[in-house]
Amino acid sequence: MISAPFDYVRANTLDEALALLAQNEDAKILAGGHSLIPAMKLRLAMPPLLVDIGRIKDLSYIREDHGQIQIGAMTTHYQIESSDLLKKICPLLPECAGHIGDVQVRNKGTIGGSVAHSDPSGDWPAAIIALNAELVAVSKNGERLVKADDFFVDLMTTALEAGEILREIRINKSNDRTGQAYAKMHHPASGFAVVGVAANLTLDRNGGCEKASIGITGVSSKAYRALAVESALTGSALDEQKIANAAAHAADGVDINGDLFASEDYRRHLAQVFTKRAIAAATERAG
Amino acid sequence: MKQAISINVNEVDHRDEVEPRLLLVHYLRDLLGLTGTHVGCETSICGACTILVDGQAVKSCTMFAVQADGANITTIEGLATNGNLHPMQEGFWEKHGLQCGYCTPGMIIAATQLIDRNPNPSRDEIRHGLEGNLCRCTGYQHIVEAVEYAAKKKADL
Amino acid sequence: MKIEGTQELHAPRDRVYSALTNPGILQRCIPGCEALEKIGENLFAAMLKAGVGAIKGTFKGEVRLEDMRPPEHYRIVVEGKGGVGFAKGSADFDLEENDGATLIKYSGELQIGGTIAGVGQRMIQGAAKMMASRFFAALEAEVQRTTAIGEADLV
Amino acid sequence: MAAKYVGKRIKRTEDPRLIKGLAHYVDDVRLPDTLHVAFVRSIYAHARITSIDVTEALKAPGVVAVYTGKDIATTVGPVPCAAALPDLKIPDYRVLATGKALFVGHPIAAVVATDRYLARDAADLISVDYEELPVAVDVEASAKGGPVIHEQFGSNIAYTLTSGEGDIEAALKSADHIVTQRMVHQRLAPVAMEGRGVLARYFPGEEELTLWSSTQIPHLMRTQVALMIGLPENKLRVITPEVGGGFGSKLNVYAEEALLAWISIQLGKPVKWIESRRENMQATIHGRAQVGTVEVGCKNDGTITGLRYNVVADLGAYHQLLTPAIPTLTGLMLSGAYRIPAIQMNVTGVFTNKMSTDAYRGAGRPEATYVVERAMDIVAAELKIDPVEVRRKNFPAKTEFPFHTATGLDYDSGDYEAALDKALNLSGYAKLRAEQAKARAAGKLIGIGMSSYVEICALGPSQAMPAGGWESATVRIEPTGTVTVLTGASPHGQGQETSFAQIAADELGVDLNAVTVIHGDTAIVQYGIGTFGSRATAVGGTAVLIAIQKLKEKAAKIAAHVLRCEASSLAFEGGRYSRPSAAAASAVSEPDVAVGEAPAGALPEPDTEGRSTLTIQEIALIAHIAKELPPDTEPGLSATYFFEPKNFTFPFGTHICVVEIDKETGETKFLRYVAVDDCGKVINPLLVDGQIHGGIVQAIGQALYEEVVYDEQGQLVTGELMDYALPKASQMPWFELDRTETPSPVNPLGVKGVGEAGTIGATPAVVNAIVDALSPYGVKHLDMPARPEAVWKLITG
Repeated sequence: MISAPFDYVRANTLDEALALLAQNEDAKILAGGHSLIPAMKLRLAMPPLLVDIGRIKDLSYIREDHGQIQIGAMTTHYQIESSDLLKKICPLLPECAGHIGDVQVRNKGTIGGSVAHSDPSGDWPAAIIALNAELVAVSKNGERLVKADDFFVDLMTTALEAGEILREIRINKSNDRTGQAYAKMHHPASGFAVVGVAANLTLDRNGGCEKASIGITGVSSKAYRALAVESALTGSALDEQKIANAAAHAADGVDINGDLFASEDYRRHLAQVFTKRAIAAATERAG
Repeated sequence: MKQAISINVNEVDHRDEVEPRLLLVHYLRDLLGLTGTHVGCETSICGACTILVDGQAVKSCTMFAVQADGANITTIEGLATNGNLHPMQEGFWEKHGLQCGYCTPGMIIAATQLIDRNPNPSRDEIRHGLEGNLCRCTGYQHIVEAVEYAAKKKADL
Repeated sequence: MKIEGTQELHAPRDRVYSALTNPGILQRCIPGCEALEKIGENLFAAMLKAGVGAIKGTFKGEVRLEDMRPPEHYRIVVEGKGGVGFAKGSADFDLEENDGATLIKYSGELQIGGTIAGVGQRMIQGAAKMMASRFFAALEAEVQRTTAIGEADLV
Repeated sequence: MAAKYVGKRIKRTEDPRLIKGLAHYVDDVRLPDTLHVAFVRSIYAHARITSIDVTEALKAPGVVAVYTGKDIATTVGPVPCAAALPDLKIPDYRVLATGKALFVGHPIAAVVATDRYLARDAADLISVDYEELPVAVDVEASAKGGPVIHEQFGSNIAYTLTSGEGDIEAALKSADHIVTQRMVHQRLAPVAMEGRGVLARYFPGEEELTLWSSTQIPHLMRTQVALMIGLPENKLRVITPEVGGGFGSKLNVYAEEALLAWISIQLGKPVKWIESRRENMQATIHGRAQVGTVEVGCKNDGTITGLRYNVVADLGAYHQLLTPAIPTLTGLMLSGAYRIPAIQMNVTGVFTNKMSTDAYRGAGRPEATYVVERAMDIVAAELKIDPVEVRRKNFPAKTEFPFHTATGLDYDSGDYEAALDKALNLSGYAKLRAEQAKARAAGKLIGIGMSSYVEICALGPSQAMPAGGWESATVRIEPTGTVTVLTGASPHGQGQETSFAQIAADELGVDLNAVTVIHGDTAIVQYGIGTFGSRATAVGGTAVLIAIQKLKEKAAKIAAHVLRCEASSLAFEGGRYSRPSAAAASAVSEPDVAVGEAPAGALPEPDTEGRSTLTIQEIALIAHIAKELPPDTEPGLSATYFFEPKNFTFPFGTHICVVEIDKETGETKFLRYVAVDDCGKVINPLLVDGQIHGGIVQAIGQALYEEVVYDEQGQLVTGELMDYALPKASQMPWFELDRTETPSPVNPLGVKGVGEAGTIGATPAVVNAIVDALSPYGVKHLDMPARPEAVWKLITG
């Protein structure tokens, strides 16, 4: 399987990449390449120009700054999976990273590439939503912040506009009463999420649920926030029954997609099951 | 348009002009003649093409050669040192971790990284650590034993 | 694969019907349709650049309108072929008046072949839905625009 | 023979080159000026090709030639089908589609260019116009009517066949119960990790062609390709370099192999084609694909009175080498491990607009075993008897062998109860059932499944085979004492370079390292049949053994001559012939042939003066120097033997597995997997374990994950490994293996074969376990693969 010909430029700086992108409407950004390159080899994607941003040094970092976690777009899944800092302050990210593809994919694939590609069964979008992340989009005209809820627009379609590059993902650090978990059914062949649920809960001092944030991937054309689940959780102590009742709303109002492996009905059911599991695990960790 | 690349493979420097679309695996196989790295699928699933790029296991069929410009690469041909098999190669031999041998180079490379990162893996960790590599012959059990053998051997060294 | 749904457009039924059968409007509504040229009675040659995200394909084919019963029903048949495979779809549109607005019930079949069928299986339903929603969003805009500017300006 | 090597866990001699990445598969063979071929394949399942425009492609950079159906219609013969069945309809299967395309992936045009990238680019420039035709996809519907694929046959039915013995009607009538179950054996893809690949090089001066192909059958391919392209067979050399897995998928002669050979002749240059995974999914044979209904009659005590299996077999659009014959193997194995007085199979082979089915690991026998072993569990459930007891009740006793079945076979040897008991013990069956009861009470879904299988191996007697069922071997001892074994079997991962060397080293009393096993080159190796049907060791290994015995007869004669005694009085021990009186003193070191030093003359001079013993390697030197030979003795020391087995062999065993089903998701998890297999005498336990492991995993693949899916328009929707799920390491259980060893009387090695046992035995064990787990919900059967959704639906009703 052989890609169609294309031109390739390795950008040394973000500005250089942005300039190239501005000049070439059909240019594609190459990050880790694990979504784009298979599509190119199958000739489902035939961009005339690839702008490789994979080596831009200052796009690969994990840092904490004034209560905010900042992750450079070119940080690999493995860097996140193995980050001691994140394991401590935002364990959902390493946990979610560990569910992506396989070891080799995690070594090369980047969070920015995945999020910008926005595969409907990708893992990151669920976590990004659950963590109420903000995404920093940069273009020739400057930077703008996009909230996770506004970022995922439709099937493989994000709020990134032509000429924009995702530069950074920002997450506000949570307090020590926060519990997080990612629960997923892996597709047996591709490893993609048949359903993936990221839960991020903060309990109040009495053990009640102060804040719940649930992101779900794999179910619909894009990852979404399970609002009905969140509101059913918020404000009360979480026991098994409460969690199950809330999780039953996991796919409320969602346009569910079916495929060969999982029909719409089954996916709806799985969304509920894995929501329940993610919340239960997160609750446990918060306690 | 062809682009100049400079890549160190198995401790030998190479400079070539390549089309941007040339896959790294084809560069290794067709230009450098290092045919130990195999191609088993085209969708980054099977792992037969696994090599080490700057010490990290990656699938060389999902990478263009131009992306590896300046990188240090280890392929299966470069794993043995001074004619001595790498403990992982030994493990695969001792434990019958291969049959047709096609997935083996990628499997061995992935497994070496596995024990580098986790020197004393459980069987479950070995199995999960190799989920990016498919083998259609062995049923994996002997591969798990091979990795255990290599981990122990490496620890004893 | 079956596709069906209901879509409400905020325009009277005859206006929606005429928009739905107007090649100029159809070209602007069918996602990625770059050309739609009349080659026969209710038959058009089409050129589509369709895709989602990085996945893109160019399709050449035909659009045919059948079973036309203004203003309540017609069928649209779209066939296209390109490097990534082929797509064939037909959809029956039933238009109902709904308090000054129009309710479109559509139900159709989509068939794909070639590379997109062999590797795109898990995305197809989502892609079809996205195409449909883009189509109707564009159609809504068109009927609003034509309502505003009057029938005479229809192209 | 002294067993220094046979029976031992010897690590493989073929491994060093493989683990160093220095082995050569077809794509690793590099020839200067090689041209590369890319195919344009049908994107429709059934379509008339109305025009093909190659103009643009011919103008593309690097393109040397483009070929379409009209170029080969009269010059390259059809893809061969070797199966012979009464009234079999055989369509004309050209190497490029002529007129109609009959399945997605059907080759339509071949582009030849100076590199593979350019060939691929040019393929995109070929424009094919199609007129779509209605498709025949569903096998049961296609048997009844609908669009006809091959108009000349009037229907899609390729053949119908009834097999079996006994009065089935009477047998079913005499039963107290009749259980009936429809079963689907889904279509599978073999997915050898190395796809197919061909390199053809024509030598215009010599008018000779060398074909490197990733195949299991180099000699049969030579014959068939020679016939297809009209080249004298002795001008065609087929070489199988390293083969990256076959599983039956390379037991074939494919369109691309003959086409590449032909193109190389046309262009006078080497041409290469390496299959992509997409092509592999589309255009390499598939397996299984049967839909059948089994009826089993049984008495109240569990005694089976008869079994009938009515089945439609999905053959695909064309016959490959053995396509129509595969379901007939199902008919042969329907007695399973049991005494069943009357058996009948009615099979209808049906053409559909899909890739051909053919031999995939097990080839027809997994289907039979699945039918029988599922049926045993269904009978047990119907009668409320433990599945163990139903099986035990119907086993033939070990004293009843050879055991004649109502499928017309004579099982060579067996002790089915011993294997069952061993598996029950190893698994702690009684305890497992107790634990299961406890777990069930706690609301857990635990299932225990078993399968007591028999399979048919060592294919086989020539009478039962389309192209000879023997195997050949030549054994030579070279002047310097190294042993060369040429085997007609063509292993591709099974390890015969080691196991045959073990046989040879023991039989000759030489060091294992002195033996080299050569295979897979028709210019070097005498004609052979190949590696498939778990035959290589039982048939090919026996050929090696007997060839050595022949060689030793001659060696003994020479030894007797040199040592001046009667051949019959010589002792042979540790590779050394001794005069009767010297036998005791044979420990005394005598000079061996020098190795690693070039002799002054053409050959080292044997020093035979006053010797009382001679090694067989020295005798080889004597035989080549030929100065001290007995009168009328041919110089040299080699022997060739073509072994014709008198019967198949019938390995057997019992597998027991324990699964837990996630009640909420329907996912299946393994808790235990126990396998007790009997493959007769074991040459190398390490390799046998490996075969069992791999076989079980492929069986689990069928039970849980794998399915080739065509949609209703005949589009292949599982076209890549992203959708077609191969088992992964993390999904597989730890296998607890044991063995019983019942030698086969069919061959002097006593071996039976093991290549397919796991695949045949394990599938029903897994499905039986799942059904057992779901039995609290009244579930009696579930079709494969047991995807979580299907299981979930059964749980939720």
